[in-house]
Amino acid sequence: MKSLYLVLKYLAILLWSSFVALPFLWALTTSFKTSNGVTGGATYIPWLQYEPSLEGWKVLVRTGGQGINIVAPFISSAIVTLSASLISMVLGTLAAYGLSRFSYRLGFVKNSDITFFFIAQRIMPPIVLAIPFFLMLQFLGLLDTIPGLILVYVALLLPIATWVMVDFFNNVPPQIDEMALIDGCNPIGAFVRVILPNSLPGIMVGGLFCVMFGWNDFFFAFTLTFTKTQLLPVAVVALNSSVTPWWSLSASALVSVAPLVIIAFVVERFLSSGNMAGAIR
Amino acid sequence: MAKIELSDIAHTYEPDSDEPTYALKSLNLVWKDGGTYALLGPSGCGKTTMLNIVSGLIHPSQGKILFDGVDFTHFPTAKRNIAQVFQFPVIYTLMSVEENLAFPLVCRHMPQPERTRRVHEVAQLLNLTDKLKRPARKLAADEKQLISLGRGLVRNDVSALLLDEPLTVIDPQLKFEIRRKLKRINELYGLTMIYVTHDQNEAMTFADTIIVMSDGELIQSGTPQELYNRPETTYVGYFIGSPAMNFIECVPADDRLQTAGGSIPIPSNVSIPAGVGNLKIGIRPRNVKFAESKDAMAIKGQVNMVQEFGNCRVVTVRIQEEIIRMKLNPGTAIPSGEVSLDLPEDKVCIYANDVLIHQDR
Amino acid sequence: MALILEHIDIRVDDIAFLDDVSLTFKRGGLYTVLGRTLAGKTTLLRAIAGLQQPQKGTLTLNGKDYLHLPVWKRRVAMVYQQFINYPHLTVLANVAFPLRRAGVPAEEAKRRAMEVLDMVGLADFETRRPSALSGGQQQRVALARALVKRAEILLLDEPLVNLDYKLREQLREEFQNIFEGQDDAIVVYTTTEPAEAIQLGHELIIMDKGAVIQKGKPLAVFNAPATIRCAKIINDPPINIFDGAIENGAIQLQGSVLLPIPPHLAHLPQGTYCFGLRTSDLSLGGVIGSKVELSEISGSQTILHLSADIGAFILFEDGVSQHAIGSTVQVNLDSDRIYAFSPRGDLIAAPAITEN
Amino acid sequence: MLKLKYKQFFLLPGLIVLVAIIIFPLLFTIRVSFSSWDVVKPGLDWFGGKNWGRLFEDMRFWESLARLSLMATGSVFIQYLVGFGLALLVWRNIILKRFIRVLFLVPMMTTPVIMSVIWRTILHESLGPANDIIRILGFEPLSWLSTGPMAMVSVILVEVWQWTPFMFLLLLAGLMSLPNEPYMAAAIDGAGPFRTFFSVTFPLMAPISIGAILIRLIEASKLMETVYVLTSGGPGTATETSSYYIYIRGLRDYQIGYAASLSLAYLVIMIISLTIIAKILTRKIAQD
Repeated sequence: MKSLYLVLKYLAILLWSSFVALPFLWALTTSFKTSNGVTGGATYIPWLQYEPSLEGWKVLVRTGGQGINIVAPFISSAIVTLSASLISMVLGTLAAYGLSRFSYRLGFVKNSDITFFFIAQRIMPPIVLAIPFFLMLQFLGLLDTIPGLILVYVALLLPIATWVMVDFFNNVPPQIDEMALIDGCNPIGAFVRVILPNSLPGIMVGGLFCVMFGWNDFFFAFTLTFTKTQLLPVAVVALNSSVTPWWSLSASALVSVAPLVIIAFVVERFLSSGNMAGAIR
Repeated sequence: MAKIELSDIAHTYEPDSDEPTYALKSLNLVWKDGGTYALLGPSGCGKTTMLNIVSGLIHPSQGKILFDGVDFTHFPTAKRNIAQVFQFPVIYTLMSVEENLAFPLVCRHMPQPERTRRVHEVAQLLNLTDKLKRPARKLAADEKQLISLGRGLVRNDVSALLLDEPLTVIDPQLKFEIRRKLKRINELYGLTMIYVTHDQNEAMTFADTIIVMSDGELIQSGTPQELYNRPETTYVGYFIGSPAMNFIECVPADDRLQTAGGSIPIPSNVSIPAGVGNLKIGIRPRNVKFAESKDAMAIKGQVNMVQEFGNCRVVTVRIQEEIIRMKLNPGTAIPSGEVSLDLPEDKVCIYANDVLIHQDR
Repeated sequence: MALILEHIDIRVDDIAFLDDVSLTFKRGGLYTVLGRTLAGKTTLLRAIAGLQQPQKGTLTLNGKDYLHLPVWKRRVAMVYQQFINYPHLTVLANVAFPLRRAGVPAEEAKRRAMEVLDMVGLADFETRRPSALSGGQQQRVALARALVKRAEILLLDEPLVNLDYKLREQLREEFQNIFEGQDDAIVVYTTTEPAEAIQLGHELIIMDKGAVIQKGKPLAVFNAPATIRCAKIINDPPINIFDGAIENGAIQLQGSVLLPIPPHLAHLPQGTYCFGLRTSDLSLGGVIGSKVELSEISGSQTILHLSADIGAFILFEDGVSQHAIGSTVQVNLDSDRIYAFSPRGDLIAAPAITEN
Repeated sequence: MLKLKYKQFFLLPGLIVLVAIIIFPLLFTIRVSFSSWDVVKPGLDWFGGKNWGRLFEDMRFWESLARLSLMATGSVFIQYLVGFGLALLVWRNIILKRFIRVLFLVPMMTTPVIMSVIWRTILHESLGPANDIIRILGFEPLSWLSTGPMAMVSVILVEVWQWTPFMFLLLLAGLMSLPNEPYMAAAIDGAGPFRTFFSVTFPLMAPISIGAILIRLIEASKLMETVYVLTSGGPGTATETSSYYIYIRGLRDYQIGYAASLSLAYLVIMIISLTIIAKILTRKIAQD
């Protein structure tokens, strides 16, 4: 019985791994194809089934008419995601520490209600915010600008940062900051000197979540930008609707997905350790 | 019921490192069927490792474990007829008390009527009868601990009950109740019981044989009296009894033992082997008395501290660099100035290089 | 210098953690607070440290109002039950932390920290992280950090409860020597173990359900507990209580057991009483028959749990003897050592303190 | 008293920013939902409850809601089963543990809309590898994106590929935080693998499972990007979700007023249904 269980186990893992790898491998082979590699039906192995060419990749960096110029959107995506994540993590960590350590009372609203208010933003479907943000940015004259998008992304990422950090701080025993108070730090001193240095794991998970949700957002970028600024996801989807050949489509897709996949390999240790469980409870 | 033998058992948690630290150094041990044993020692002395080897949760790096002569070393836990109670009460959260107690029998596909009979019998013993239908997780910590104890008792194939510091989370007043039930169970079922603890009072009150361990080594195994009156090494003398046994350096001087503050006669039935180094006199604080007569040769010292404990009074007497503690009844008068001490011959143990010199029978 | 608490009340959703507590702590005094779990001991320390704000009452140190002073402005040091240290700092940095916050230059802070580390026996651990140390060592680091500040008030909240039995005994001895040296501070030490409270304390305070039910010299409190509740808390195992009465010249217990009236109870009027007798004040070989519920041997003593018409009680016997469960045993109650409590539980008469 | 000053220092900055960015625009939308703002007459006027009236008869909105709940619960349920199964497999004694965990983690990190672009080429009926593999295995090729039910299956397939790793990660982290004693006790009681799972693992994992399911349900209720790229709501309106329908009304037909009322209705429905589900599930843990 034991060996059957093992065979089934590794078969299931193999099956799921191939299912996970399918889109990446397919996009990779397609990105080196030319038209005859595509139109004749699915082909997989370069040199054997089709003549590979770098055309798909070269077009990415060629500016002007025929080129797709993936570089500009890549940079704007990076700027917007990183700055929004930084702002959200700073505000989120402070708010989370406050919610975890102090009891706030505005009328009948208590701590848990405020924490729920932060988390409830995640329940808000993006479409509900699309119209108000559209009108707000129009009013502020920030439509189709990087700062406008950063402002919107802070609204998107701040609840995530706060949620992860509140749960992290709830697992740090309060006696540690009490000890710092007794040793002569005021609450801010206790936070900076004692809590922050021990919060690296939480900050890593929170920061990672912000970058992930920021980099991967399409909807807000799509509805709130037109010509001047364009983020990566919007650029790639624009190629998709126009009659762009599959190879440059696949190449641009792989390029925009690569950064976070690389981060996944680097940071796997943090994600699968206790913090994740902490981040959820 | 089974006789449990540990032959040449040792274990390390770093099998592949070149010089692994051994959580359990090589030892041999026999547990008689139906006996109550306590594994006593500070945390990290290997007592839990030994318990997990008996229960099969750890396979020892070397050595064999035999139940009634049958080698069980590589048997899985389920096949060994043992039951275990853990430090924190473990119950199946979705089940009622009755289902919890019946669970091991369900796993062993025992027919229903037999199962219910055994469950009710054990519930009656642990007076959980009126709580059988209630969800197990709603009970107090001590009742949950009784449930996990009951899961061992319902089975007809259990020969040894392992208890890993079971009373740590129980309120002091309820500990007595559980200890009473454990003793009743031992008498009723004749179960061998192995009880791990770092608290010597619990070990002394529970077990008829105590195994003192330190750094993965078995130091001494004996009845509470033997450990109290005749500790095998100075470590056991220090570890058992509160406050610890007194030890004073001494040198043999013809038929007496000369210490820094005086001397005492060598106990009649003890022969000091010639040329042995590092001799010590060991005596329990309760057995040291103030000497009535002014015996010139008696050990003398200065009283330097008196501690009150309510039900007893501990006097610390300084003899040059060493001290002797005396445990006296409350309110016992303490002479002032220099005091001379009487160390009754039958209460004195002599140690050479920290090991007891046995009396020649 | 004196720390004075007057009518302090702390309630959290109508559970009284501190119920009208008034206490005075004098400089150089070593106060032990004895009480069962949830008696309000920790809340008392947190109120003094400023971590918890009382709803009512005043707290003054040398006349200066302490209540409205924030925690970091009070010259207080505290040691928690769970050996709290700063995980990211080395042992030395941990102990020097409060000095650095008080503006002491790095060099001098390091020197004083090393001095105190040596005092608690951790001199050669200064570069280690607390997590790499054993429980006992971590608690020593926490103690060192509390001592280095030379604070006016030193609070210890059951510091030994999470340690091994033998380690507790050893550290208790060390604590006693260290506290002797703190003659210009107020030391408040909470515990659930009577022996520890009596051994360490110059002054003993007994707390139950948030209220201070007795205070005084440890031995005086031990010998004359104010109520049955105090008597039960101060004795381990708790004192035996027998309901009975004094009638026509004798002490009558249930099951028509008669005892001669001892001299220290002679003046008591007839009436119903609760009689108290410590476990060590009963002995075998008397006139009262009783059934052995359980007998436990602990090295030099035998503990007998007995039941009889007069009620269930525990007997401590010096020396070791075997008794099968269920067998009957004759017991003698030493009437000279009997306490008399009123039916409501207040102490009426206590046996004389014998100086034999 | 004094601590108050520090208390505000921590919470207020974050709270003010969030309220400013979210609440003001939301209030503005409520105002807009009572106006007839559209491409013909942009601007705020007072239109009374007509938008809301129209909404109740707008069958296309209610159908899109039904489709959404079908696809969302379907994909979350599959994600839970597959995620939990994989977590159980990878939890103990497994070779290449680190590599497999990262591989299982990667899909979650990718941009959903970009992976949908890739999936669109995979599910292409004649040129895509999906049908090619099916043909090799000897089955009839499937009309992935051209028939209603199959389009829904395709959307669920992509969602399962994208978000099962999230569920896998939460549940794996949960499994790794479980205490060891219950398993030792079950082993001693003689419980086999299945009985151990149902009597120890599953009950202990209940809180975390429910947390994970709730989070995924919240995310799945926003289903829009995959539909936009993969099927653009097609064929016809077979895979149109509420978000997508509101997107069409609001940002393509530019009926701002009506779209505002649609999005508010959608928000209220989401909050009510998710809180009800949350209450049911958490009461189930508390009770069992």
